[in-house]
Amino acid sequence: MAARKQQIRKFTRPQILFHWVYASAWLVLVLTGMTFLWRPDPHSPAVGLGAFLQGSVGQWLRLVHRVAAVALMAAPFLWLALEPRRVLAELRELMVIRGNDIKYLLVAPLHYTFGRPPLPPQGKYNGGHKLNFWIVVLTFLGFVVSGITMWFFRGVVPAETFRLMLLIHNFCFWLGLGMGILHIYLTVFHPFTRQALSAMISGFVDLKYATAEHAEWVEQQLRSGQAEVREVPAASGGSD
Amino acid sequence: MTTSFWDLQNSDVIVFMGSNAAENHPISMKWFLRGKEKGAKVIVIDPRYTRTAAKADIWVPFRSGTDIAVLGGLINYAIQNGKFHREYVVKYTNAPLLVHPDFQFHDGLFSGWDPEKKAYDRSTWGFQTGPDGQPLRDETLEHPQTVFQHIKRIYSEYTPERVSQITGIPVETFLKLAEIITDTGQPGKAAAFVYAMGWTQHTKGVQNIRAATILQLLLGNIGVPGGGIAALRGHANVQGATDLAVLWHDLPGYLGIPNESHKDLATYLEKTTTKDSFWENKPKFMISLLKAWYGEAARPDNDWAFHYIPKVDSRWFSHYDIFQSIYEGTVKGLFVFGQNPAVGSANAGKIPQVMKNLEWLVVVDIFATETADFWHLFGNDPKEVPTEVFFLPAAGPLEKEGSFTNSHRLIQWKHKAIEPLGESRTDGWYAVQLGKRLKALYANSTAKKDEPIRYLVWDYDDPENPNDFDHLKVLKEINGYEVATGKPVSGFGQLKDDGSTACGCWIYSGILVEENGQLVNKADSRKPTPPNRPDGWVEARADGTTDYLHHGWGFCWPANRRVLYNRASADPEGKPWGKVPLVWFDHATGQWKGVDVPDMLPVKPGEVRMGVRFDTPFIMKAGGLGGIWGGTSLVDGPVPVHYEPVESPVQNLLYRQQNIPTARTYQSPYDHYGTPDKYPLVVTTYRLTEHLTSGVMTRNLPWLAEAFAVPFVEISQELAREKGIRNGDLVEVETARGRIRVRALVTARLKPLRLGDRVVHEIGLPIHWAPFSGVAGVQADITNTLTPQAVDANVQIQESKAFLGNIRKVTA
Amino acid sequence: MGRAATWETWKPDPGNPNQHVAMLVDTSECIGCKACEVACKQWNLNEARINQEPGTYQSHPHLDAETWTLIRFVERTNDQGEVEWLFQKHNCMHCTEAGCVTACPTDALQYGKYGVVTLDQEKCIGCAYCEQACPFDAIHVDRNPFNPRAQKAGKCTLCYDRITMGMQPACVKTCPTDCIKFGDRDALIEWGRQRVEELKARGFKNANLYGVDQLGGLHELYVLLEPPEVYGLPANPKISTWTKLWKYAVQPLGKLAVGAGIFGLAVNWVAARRAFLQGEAAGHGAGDHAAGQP
Amino acid sequence: MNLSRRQFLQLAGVSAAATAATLFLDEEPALASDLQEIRISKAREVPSVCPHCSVGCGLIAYVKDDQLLQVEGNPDSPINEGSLCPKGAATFQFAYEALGKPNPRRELKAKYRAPYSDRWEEISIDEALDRIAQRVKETRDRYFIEEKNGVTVNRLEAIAHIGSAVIDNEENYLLTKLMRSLGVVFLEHHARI
Repeated sequence: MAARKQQIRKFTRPQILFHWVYASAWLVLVLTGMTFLWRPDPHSPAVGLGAFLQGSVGQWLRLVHRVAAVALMAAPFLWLALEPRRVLAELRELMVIRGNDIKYLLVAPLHYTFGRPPLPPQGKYNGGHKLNFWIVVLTFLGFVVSGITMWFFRGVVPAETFRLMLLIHNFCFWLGLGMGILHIYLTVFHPFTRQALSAMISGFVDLKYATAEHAEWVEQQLRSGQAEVREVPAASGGSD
Repeated sequence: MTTSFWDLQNSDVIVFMGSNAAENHPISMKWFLRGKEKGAKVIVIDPRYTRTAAKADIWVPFRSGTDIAVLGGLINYAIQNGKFHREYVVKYTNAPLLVHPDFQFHDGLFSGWDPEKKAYDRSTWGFQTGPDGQPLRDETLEHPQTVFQHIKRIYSEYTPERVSQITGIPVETFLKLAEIITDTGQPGKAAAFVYAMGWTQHTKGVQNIRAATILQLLLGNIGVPGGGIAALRGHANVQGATDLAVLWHDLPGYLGIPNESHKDLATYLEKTTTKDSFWENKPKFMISLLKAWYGEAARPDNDWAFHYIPKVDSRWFSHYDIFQSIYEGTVKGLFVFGQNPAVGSANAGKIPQVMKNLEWLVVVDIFATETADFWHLFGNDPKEVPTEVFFLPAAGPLEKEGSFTNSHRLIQWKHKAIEPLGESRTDGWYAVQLGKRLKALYANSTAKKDEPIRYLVWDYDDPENPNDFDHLKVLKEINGYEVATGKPVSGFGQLKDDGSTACGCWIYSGILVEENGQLVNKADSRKPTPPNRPDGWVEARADGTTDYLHHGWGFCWPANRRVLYNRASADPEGKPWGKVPLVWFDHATGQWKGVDVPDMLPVKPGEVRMGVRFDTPFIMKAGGLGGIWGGTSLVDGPVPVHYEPVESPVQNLLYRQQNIPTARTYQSPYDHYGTPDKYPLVVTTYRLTEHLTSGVMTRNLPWLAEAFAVPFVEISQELAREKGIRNGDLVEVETARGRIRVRALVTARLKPLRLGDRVVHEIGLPIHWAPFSGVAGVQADITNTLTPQAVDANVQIQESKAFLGNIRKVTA
Repeated sequence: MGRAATWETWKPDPGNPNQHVAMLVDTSECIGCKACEVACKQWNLNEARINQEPGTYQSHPHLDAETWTLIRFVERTNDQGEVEWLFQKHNCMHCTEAGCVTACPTDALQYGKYGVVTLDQEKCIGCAYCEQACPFDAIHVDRNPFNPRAQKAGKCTLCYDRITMGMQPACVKTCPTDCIKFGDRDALIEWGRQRVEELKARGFKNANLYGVDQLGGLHELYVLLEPPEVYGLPANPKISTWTKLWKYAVQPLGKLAVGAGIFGLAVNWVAARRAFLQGEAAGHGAGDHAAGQP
Repeated sequence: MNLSRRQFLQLAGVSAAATAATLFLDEEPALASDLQEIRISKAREVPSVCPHCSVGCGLIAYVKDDQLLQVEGNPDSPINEGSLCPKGAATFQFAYEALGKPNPRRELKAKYRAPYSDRWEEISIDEALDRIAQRVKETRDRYFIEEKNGVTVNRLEAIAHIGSAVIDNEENYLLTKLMRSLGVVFLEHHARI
């Protein structure tokens, strides 16, 4: 009979839904926000992507940016509405910064390049996850405050305030973009952590990987009986 | 204008009264400011602090309609303090002449007033003449019947205190003003008065200008560099249209329309020629005109076709009489070329109502106008309007060639830049086509009354372009030509009274001449004098060598002379008075020379030729003398005296006679005149930089509609407080004739006027807006619905500068 | 009082790299006629924007994307109780240190030749950051999405095209009283200083020359009759520190960091892939490459 | 492939340069206006005079193959030396609202309104002129006053002419000549208002 392997649930459906809504809104916002990169080719007439920004099309782009912004702001409340208790539990998990997390962050750059030295034991969310969480939250607040001001209170607030908001928005952009690229790289490309992607697709991750990466979490889940384990054919990439 | 813009750089004092150059003639401000930079004092006497006042040294607010009180006060100040140019006054004006013994002036009326006819018998206004027919004179100016003593007595009542009570100018301001202006009453100093509609739009408009004439003649400021009375004419070619007599009372070249008392040409010439002046040449000008108009029919045996020209009777046929006659049913058909009377006329509400009586109407214009669409506007129900209306599209300004005459008589040629848009044609083409069709319709009529049309010289087709007419051929006719050869004459000196020459307008003669076989259009000459200053313009120089009047640019009538009566810039012996010479007599060669074309004939001292003397400059006036005394030339008085406007808030403090007796008002269901109890505020109307009269030529241009889009009424802060009006509020302005709604512009540039113990408020409105014409968003009520049709007896211009109204905030 | 420095019309001189032009407005001679507003629209063929507020002679409340110069009317009573009507021709000041150039993300706004701040409308994406960064409110973007020309910033170009052909700017040529002068900046500063002394001698005690050293020196100079604030001009305008931080710190560093970051990850992928395979070769399964045991 | 430290640094340097080049280096801005020709460079300069107030400022209309490009003051005119007021500076828009876009408010065709009708109808210019001439003759023949108490007056009080101070001398001269020949005495223009 074909070889089988065990997987453990890491994320619930609402949580997955929230993640992908937020992520897609974030991506659209980044693309429509990076207008400075796609300036039209000064020599050729307005063609290509530059043309896309010319004339009234440029205004539609701005409209898309605002629609995505609303989606981004709504996503967390969507998840909160679906499973409030779970949200609070996850937040507690992510908010707590322990010694291991700091040690993890110091070791991670070398570990994820050369495989050595080993990582300290990690809970459900390792130092990297927590760092990503905090940057997402901080940039979220920065974007919302500065974005709303720039959007609705342009001429209302003093020009100096508007310019500060612009700076904040821009700073959060670079910070968020940097973190986003790292996050995407680790979950999609990096050989060590690539398998974790299934967690955000099916909600399950290979038990062997989880035990190695998040020993404390697996052990605590099994001990408390909350763990939800299933068996799948060994070949499958963990997707249902 | 008797002078030119270029000459105002030489002024010591420039007085803007009845005009607002910065807003209505902005480029002329370039020259006024150049005069100011060279040291001239600029004074603005205007009820409002205008953009001109913003550049002035002194702003003197005063009550609209009291100009003669101010000028009378200045005349009185000049005489009482001996601040007048005695030699100029004695030698160059009619001050020393003795007035008719029976002349008298009492309590506001001159001798000869006939209350029934509401007109003067002017026989007592002339001069006493001696046995040799020459007027008697007393050069000491002491004789009680001299003109000088008469005006001294009449204006003695215009004391600074009395002037202040009438006009609202504080006494010390008036004295400061008078001191500066009368200081120019000496050789070598000159003040220029600059006026426009602010003086002419009154029931005593011409007398306003006469008051300035007396003052300027006393100060010796006429004909001298930097002097003169500059009339800033309103429109691009109003001077040209006036010269070519699109006026009921005139013929081209100011010859005057004949009336029923002139049964033939000889009588007409006898009665209308000013003796002892250059006008003695009038027969040559008149016969040349008749020759130009009626060709071979103008023969001695046909009294030179003089009777072809319509004769008027004692009635007026002016602008407001047209609409009164339409109302009374006399006028059946109306032509309107390039004007919008439904917006530009006073009491504008009356116009579209009376026009319903018209059988037919022809409008020729560039844009749609309220006048052309009257039949469905202003509450008119098309189903009740019988008028047949034709609208013909006119070519725009850059779409035709031709000439304009500017404010100082300079004729400049315009070249055609682009073809007329769509099917539009030039106004002249329509005239030519209409004339051809009428000649065809009357071709085989034998009636005598149709001869003027049959014999009319009328072939102006342009061989190369059927859609235009031959502009140069018309100019040649205006210039004058020898009938036999068709060769243009070189000037009016060549015109004959034997029918051998034809000339459409003698004062323009010399504009199109033949030089070595070539026709040269002087109006098209464009050789200005190169600048002689680092900042790029031409300064008059004391050595009299610089042609700062640019004789190489365009053609100035008459004879390319730029300053009229410039002989007056030199003393009786011909030596220039001013610090800058204009004209002088070269005793060596016995010739007159000058920076400008001398306004003289080559006469030796003591010699008289064609009424022109060596030592008197005003060659178009009897005896060559300046008219301090108006004599019989005007219908409402030999001397201007103060009367209140037809609608005035106060009684006339000087005389029992409240208004000028000769003013005319009109009677119809649409004519009403207000009283101070119901309408306590003085209202004045004016123009802005950004628009022109009815606004059709500017509100249809988006860049100008944008430059000034929202009409307003200017009110003082004090009046605003009284009426609870805030800046920008919607208010209603009402007069006896109508009411309009407009936005309030509350400003410190208008001040309440203290007349003795009373306070009078003045408000002002621009006249450019209308409900139908123009770019979308720039329509509004017509200001002229407020103005009265009360007109001046000499020139029939309406009193829209000073009337009565009221204002209230719109609360509903 | 003619065109002063402009009479000997200024010519671009390729040989002289640091030529600096300027436009000087002598407000003591300005009659507020708005000829410059119309001439600017005529030369640039800008559309009319009817937008006048009631209760003023001023044609627009502020400049806009199609209105690149504007006469601002200031009505006041001075301390001697006399009425004053001041006119100020307002448009882009072509600053040496320009807020708009600092704030423009696509470098559509540049420091062009002769000190002119040039705006290349092709590169403009209509984000209007410049609008917020300009201390003189002299550059605007039209928000009307239906007008293809609208999403561009618009401001006075000092007639960059005309002056490079040796011509005068349209407003300078049309000014009826020659109070707008154009030419070499130093010559005009000198002329302006003399003019201020002249006006002071004539009784205008508050006359002053504005624009000589604001923001490193404006290329739009003004002979004013009253202190700058009376005309609504900032006495010493500054570029916002936030905008400078944005331009010279956050944007470049952000670009650098993300650029380097992406490169870093590329290198990391190569190394990690090799480490991963070795781990596998030496028994390090994907699961247990993390040497740490529970 | 053991990546030594030196190889590692080389690889890092090369990629950094490549990434930077794409992201934020810009070339020297080539502005459209550095070119050698502007809109009016090869245009025909037609001298004219401003149609608004009476100062008589000289105009230059720049035209290239019958297309109006620009209207400015005429620097040679000693009156305005190339300057124009706001009205003069807007003369371009009498014909064109924008380049090549005629002013839509210009009347380009003849119009006719029949008695009691509530709208304009199209009419050819020739037909309009024929009917106008007809109406003039009818009115003249019916109301003409040839004589009054023994004096030939040749007066027609039934037709009035309101002329314009904005049309040329030649045109005003023709209208005065024509109207006077018909006997018109109600003859006026802007000078009266």
